[in-house]
Amino acid sequence: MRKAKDYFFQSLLWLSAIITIATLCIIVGFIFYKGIHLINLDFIFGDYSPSGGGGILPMIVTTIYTIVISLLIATPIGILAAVYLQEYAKQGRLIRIIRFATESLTGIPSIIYGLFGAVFFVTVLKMGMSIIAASLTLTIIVLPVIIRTTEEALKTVPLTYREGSLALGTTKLQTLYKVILPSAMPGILSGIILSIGRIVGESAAIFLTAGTVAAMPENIFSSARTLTVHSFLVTQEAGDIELAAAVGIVLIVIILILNLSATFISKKLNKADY
Amino acid sequence: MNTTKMDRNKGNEQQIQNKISVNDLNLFYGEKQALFSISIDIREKGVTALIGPSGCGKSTFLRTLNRMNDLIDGVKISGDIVIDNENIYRSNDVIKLRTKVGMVFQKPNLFPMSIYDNVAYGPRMQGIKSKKVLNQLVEDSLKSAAIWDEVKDRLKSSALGLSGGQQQRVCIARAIAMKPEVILMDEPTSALDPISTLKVEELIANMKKDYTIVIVTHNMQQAARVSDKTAFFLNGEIIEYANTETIFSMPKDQRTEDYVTGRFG
Amino acid sequence: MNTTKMDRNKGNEQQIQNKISVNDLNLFYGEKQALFSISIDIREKGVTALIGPSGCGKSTFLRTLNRMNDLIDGVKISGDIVIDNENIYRSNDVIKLRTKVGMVFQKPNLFPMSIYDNVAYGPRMQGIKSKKVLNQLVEDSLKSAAIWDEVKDRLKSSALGLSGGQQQRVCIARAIAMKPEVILMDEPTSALDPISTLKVEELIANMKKDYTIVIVTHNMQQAARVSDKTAFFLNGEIIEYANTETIFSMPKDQRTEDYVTGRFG
Amino acid sequence: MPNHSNEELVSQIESSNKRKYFLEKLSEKVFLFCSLLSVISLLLIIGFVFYKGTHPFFAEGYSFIEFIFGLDWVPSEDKFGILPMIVASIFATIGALIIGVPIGLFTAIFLAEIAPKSIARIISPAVQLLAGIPSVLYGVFGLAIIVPFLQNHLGLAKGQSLIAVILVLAIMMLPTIVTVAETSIRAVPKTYREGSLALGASPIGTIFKVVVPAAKSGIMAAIVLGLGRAIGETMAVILVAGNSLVLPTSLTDSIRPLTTNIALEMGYAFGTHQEMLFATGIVLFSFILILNLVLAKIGSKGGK
Amino acid sequence: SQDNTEAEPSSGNQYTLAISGSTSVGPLAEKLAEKFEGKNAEVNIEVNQIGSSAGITNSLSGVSEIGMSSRDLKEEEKQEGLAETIIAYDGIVVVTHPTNKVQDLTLDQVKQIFTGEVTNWKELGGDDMEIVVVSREDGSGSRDAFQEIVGYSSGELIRSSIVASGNGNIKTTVAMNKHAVGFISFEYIDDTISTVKINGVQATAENVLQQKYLLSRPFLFVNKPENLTESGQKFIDYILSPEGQEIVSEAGAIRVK
Ligand SMILES: Nc1ncnc2c1ncn2[C@@H]1O[C@H](COP(=O)(O)OP(=O)(O)OP(=O)(O)O)[C@@H](O)[C@H]1O
Ligand SMILES: Nc1ncnc2c1ncn2[C@@H]1O[C@H](COP(=O)(O)OP(=O)(O)OP(=O)(O)O)[C@@H](O)[C@H]1O
Ligand SMILES: [Mg+2]
Ligand SMILES: [Mg+2]
Repeated sequence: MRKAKDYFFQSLLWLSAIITIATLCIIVGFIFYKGIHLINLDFIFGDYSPSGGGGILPMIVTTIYTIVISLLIATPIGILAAVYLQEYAKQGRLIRIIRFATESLTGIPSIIYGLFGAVFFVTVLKMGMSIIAASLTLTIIVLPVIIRTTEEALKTVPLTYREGSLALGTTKLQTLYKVILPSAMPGILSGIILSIGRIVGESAAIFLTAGTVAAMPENIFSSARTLTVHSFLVTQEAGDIELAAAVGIVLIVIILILNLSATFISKKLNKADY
Repeated sequence: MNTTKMDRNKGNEQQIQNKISVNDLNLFYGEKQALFSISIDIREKGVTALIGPSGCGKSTFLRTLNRMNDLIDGVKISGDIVIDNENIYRSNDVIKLRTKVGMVFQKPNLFPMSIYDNVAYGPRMQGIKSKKVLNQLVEDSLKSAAIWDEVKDRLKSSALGLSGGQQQRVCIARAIAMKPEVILMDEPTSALDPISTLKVEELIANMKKDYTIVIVTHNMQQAARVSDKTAFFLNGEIIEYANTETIFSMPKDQRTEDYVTGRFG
Repeated sequence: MNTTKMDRNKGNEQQIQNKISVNDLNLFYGEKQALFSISIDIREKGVTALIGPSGCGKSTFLRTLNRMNDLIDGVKISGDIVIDNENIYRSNDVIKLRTKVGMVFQKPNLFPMSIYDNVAYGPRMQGIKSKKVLNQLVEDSLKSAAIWDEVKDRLKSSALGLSGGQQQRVCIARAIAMKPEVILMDEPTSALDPISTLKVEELIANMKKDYTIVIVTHNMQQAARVSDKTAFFLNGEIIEYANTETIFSMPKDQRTEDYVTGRFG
Repeated sequence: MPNHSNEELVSQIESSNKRKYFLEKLSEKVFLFCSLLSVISLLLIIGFVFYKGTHPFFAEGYSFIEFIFGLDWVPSEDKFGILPMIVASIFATIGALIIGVPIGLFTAIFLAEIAPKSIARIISPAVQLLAGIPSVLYGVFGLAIIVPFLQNHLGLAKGQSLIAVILVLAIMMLPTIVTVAETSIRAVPKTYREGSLALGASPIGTIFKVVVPAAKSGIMAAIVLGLGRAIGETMAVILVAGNSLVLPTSLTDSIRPLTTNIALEMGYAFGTHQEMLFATGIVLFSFILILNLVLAKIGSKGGK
Repeated sequence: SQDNTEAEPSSGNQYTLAISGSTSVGPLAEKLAEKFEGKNAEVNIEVNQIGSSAGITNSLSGVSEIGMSSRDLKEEEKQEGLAETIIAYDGIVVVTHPTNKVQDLTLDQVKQIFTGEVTNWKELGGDDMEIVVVSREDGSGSRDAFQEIVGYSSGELIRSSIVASGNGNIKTTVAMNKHAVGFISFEYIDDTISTVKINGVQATAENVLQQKYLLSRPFLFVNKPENLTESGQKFIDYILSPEGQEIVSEAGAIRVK
């Protein structure tokens, strides 16, 4: 009887895992099946042409721009904010407010971020539709992710490291950048990986702030089109699912490369541990 | 110094200079009082052992001496702790205090860096950059900690690859590299195997001619072996403080006797 | 039983029945051997203490007795452990084994549930549903663990709100509720304060008429106080196994003597 | 060791301490400012949405009650009622939770507790990778696979429906739920497992009776984050929802959730219509807050 | 506008002409821009497809010099001083699944379909199956134009209609559903869907120009006159030139003249 129940739940676990894995395989399979025949060097490295036949290099470049700029801004701010919450702040009203704010920010739909960015960064701050306006909007979107994951990572740094360092007559600041942050790095990196996913996958917030200009961006004040926006547009206007899927393949590869390198870096940093 | 605590400090008659004077120290974790009117003089150069059952406040007291309790939210302290004629809770220079009063913890807590970087960590943070000075300092400290020979060929490899006992001695070297005057040790051997324990005990015996050492230990034999004076803590109070032989052979207080003969804990 | 280990089991002459017979047990963590040819007979009803310095394999050995080592990857075992004439590593019914051989850990590890649910956990997992039976079982177990009076009014509140000593006694109650025949205890009082320790020791003294108890302890006094027989472990071997008085008053082996007199650890 | 030969060192130390304390104070201020930035952003966003979204009710005489309970949404005829969308959002969210949460949690349990290490090491990162796939592609997948599948196998005239939305959202929630829940299940102290197994409980019994309850708060976080993804999702939903303006009464009705309403029309909206879309945003925002509060309640109750 | 003109390059510095708005006009504008840039290296045109209203807003606020709209300007917008230029017409075609037998509808039948008076293809001479109506989103230029010509209002649109954003989504939806009927721009016609004659007239550019085919709408460029730079004017002129109009019809839209 007990065994039967165990058996039942065990099967349930296997079944769920199989469903999850199968679904995910089907989706990736679908994307590759639909798009792989469009992938070639011209497609990836060619310049875009509205009259057809061109590549998606401008979108790849724009996507990389947005990732780099958003992370350059969000990572330091997010990490420092987490440091404050975790290492400095005493529990109290202020902390509760900050926590509440970060948590609420996670739940806001990206279209609302987009609308906000379109008014605040694009119009009020006069950035115009530009990579920088989109990146700032994305910064707000990924900030909570980085703050939360960094906080979790800081929590796992043993108290003994802090004590050991402070007992040697160092300041908190020194302890922080010499001991605490390096040991929290793997966790922080995983937060960055999640953020990359979020940035790369975002469309609504980007096309309202960076626009959809399908040309190689000259600088960060240019209006431009990311890969995801591109796949969104070709789906919406041209109904070209194959092209959207091909763009999706490129995105998957980019994410894969970024994730692998982040994991690699975190392994490298972790080596110090052993 | 203070006259109020003379009754307890019978062991003090030898007129050795006092390094640390604690007077009427009370400590609260939030609402809960953990130390009750602690008064004790700790002599310069030599080993003072703190013994007592678990939770009696030994660690708490030890950590007041280099203000490590500052890290804990809601700790309130009253009373005076004077080290070298300076009231450490009046001054705001914790960094200076902690530079002077080093600490070794129960579990070896080396940083995930190389052995060299661990030992050089403190001095570097004080702004010492010269390679030569650092090299010398690291070597001297590791030698003093009786670990130089075992690690001299692997200074650049990770400190976490060492055995527990070796790590603990590197911790001591790390503390020594700061050229402290006082070294606090909180159960420094409780995580170590017997052989490492012996090595660390020998080291303490050697160090006591240069440093003022205060050591917390659960191990009565260890207290007997390494210390000159012993304080017995119970429920946040010092029950008895005297020469180590006295405490172990003819304690004044029944509770001390119960404890050292193993009726407790 | 086995003749090969008679040399060590001198204390066994009294012809008390053996509950557990271990013969030539070797255990490896991956490549590293942690237990070397352990042979020992453990008598029914009574307390057997395992002592020895840290890392000598006491916990590892204890955990072979209810196959808790199965949880660790890469553990390899050779040799026989026979409990009640059944070779426990031949049978595949670990659940039955663990029902019969209960365990209490170093740190109280109550689940984050109410006190009642903690104690009723095991029986419920065995399929006992009747409220009445469970109520009775919980009450009996808590009474046997000498904690009933302290918790009877708060059975439904979280077990994690109890003090360490209370938690440990609830852990014992939880083990008792399974009506085991053997209870393994791995340093059950090392996380407790002296008063709680005393209570748990009293409890063990009371329980030994009904249960076969095997206890690991770092505390020599405790071993002396509670156990009938004592095994001294060193580096994964049993150096000496005899009546407790013998071990503490006239050990045969020099290393045992060094250890029990506190020259080690 | 000599303490005396170091006067030079000591004075060096003392002079640098002042600078250190100053830096210490300064850095704390900087860190505080960084953490306040998220509060500032939230205030700006809320302020912005509310400023735009409340205007029609305060300045143009629209009734908030009619807005919430109205059945008609015809912007060109000045009719702004979002009840069908509220109901659609609630149904879609609950449905996605009912399907996505158990599958996600069971998968997380499987990966953390049952799967051989070698398998988990491959699958976990793969699942994480999927969190990064743009939602448009999930939508395209839904439109090209799920919608026709429903049409063909349920004999529907149109596959764009509540059930299609639920399926797509459930799939999109999976990576988040699996990743976060797996981490928290792995973090449950080993002592709980040992305690349970030592009582003769089976591994499966141990998982469901001890490990999962102990991981409750992390699991709740997983659900909340997954939920955020489900509610906040627009691009995928637009493609499979059908976006019809009917009060949904069955799983096969096509629906228009609040988010899609905003995303669908914002590009063309101006004036009052646009403000009403912001008002929709306010409703959505309150919806999320309420859900988070409810989940937090459930979580803290269960955690006891 | 003077300042803007001064900012224009004589020294090889490129001037960026910002255009934003309708996603329907966008692809056409991109193609025109590509050709125009080929001829005028000193101008760099940015085309952002973000929706008609957003484009109009941008041209009002000055974020973009020119806005693109696939719908007529509202009164309020005209009052703010926006000037409009029709750069092309866009034919709208009713599309069905390729297997659908119904090939010809009257304007009235179209109205009956979209208002839900007729709900089965059988009533229109097709197979016995439910009609699934697919419409664009409220506010969309195509939808506005379509409704105005067919003669029903948004309020009359059958409630259960699928609303799809963009021509592409309508096309994909109709192509995958044999019950479906929708409307898209001429440029997006391909063999995944079948087109329906209206009152017996085929949906072709000629028929629109000759005003035989009724479903069409203008593509607009709008701007604040004071914001229009020399480059902007040049681009508009280029589009209206025979060469520009050639590109317009190549792209599948309908020339203005
Ligand atoms: N951070 C804290 N917050 C609240 N109470 C604390 C804290 N740290 C210690 N205590 C309490 O203060 C008392 C003294 O603790 P302390 O750690 O000093 O004991 P100890 O003598 O070092 O014990 P052990 O031998 O177990 O290390 C104990 O009752 C303990 O529970
Ligand atoms: N999971 C494991 N993997 C590898 N080695 C292990 C593992 N657990 C224990 N060991 C090693 O096995 C040896 C015996 O360990 P064990 O925990 O049995 O010692 P112990 O006598 O219980 O020590 P203590 O008194 O510190 O609890 C030690 O050298 C230890 O490092
Ligand atoms: Mg302590
Ligand atoms: Mg052990």
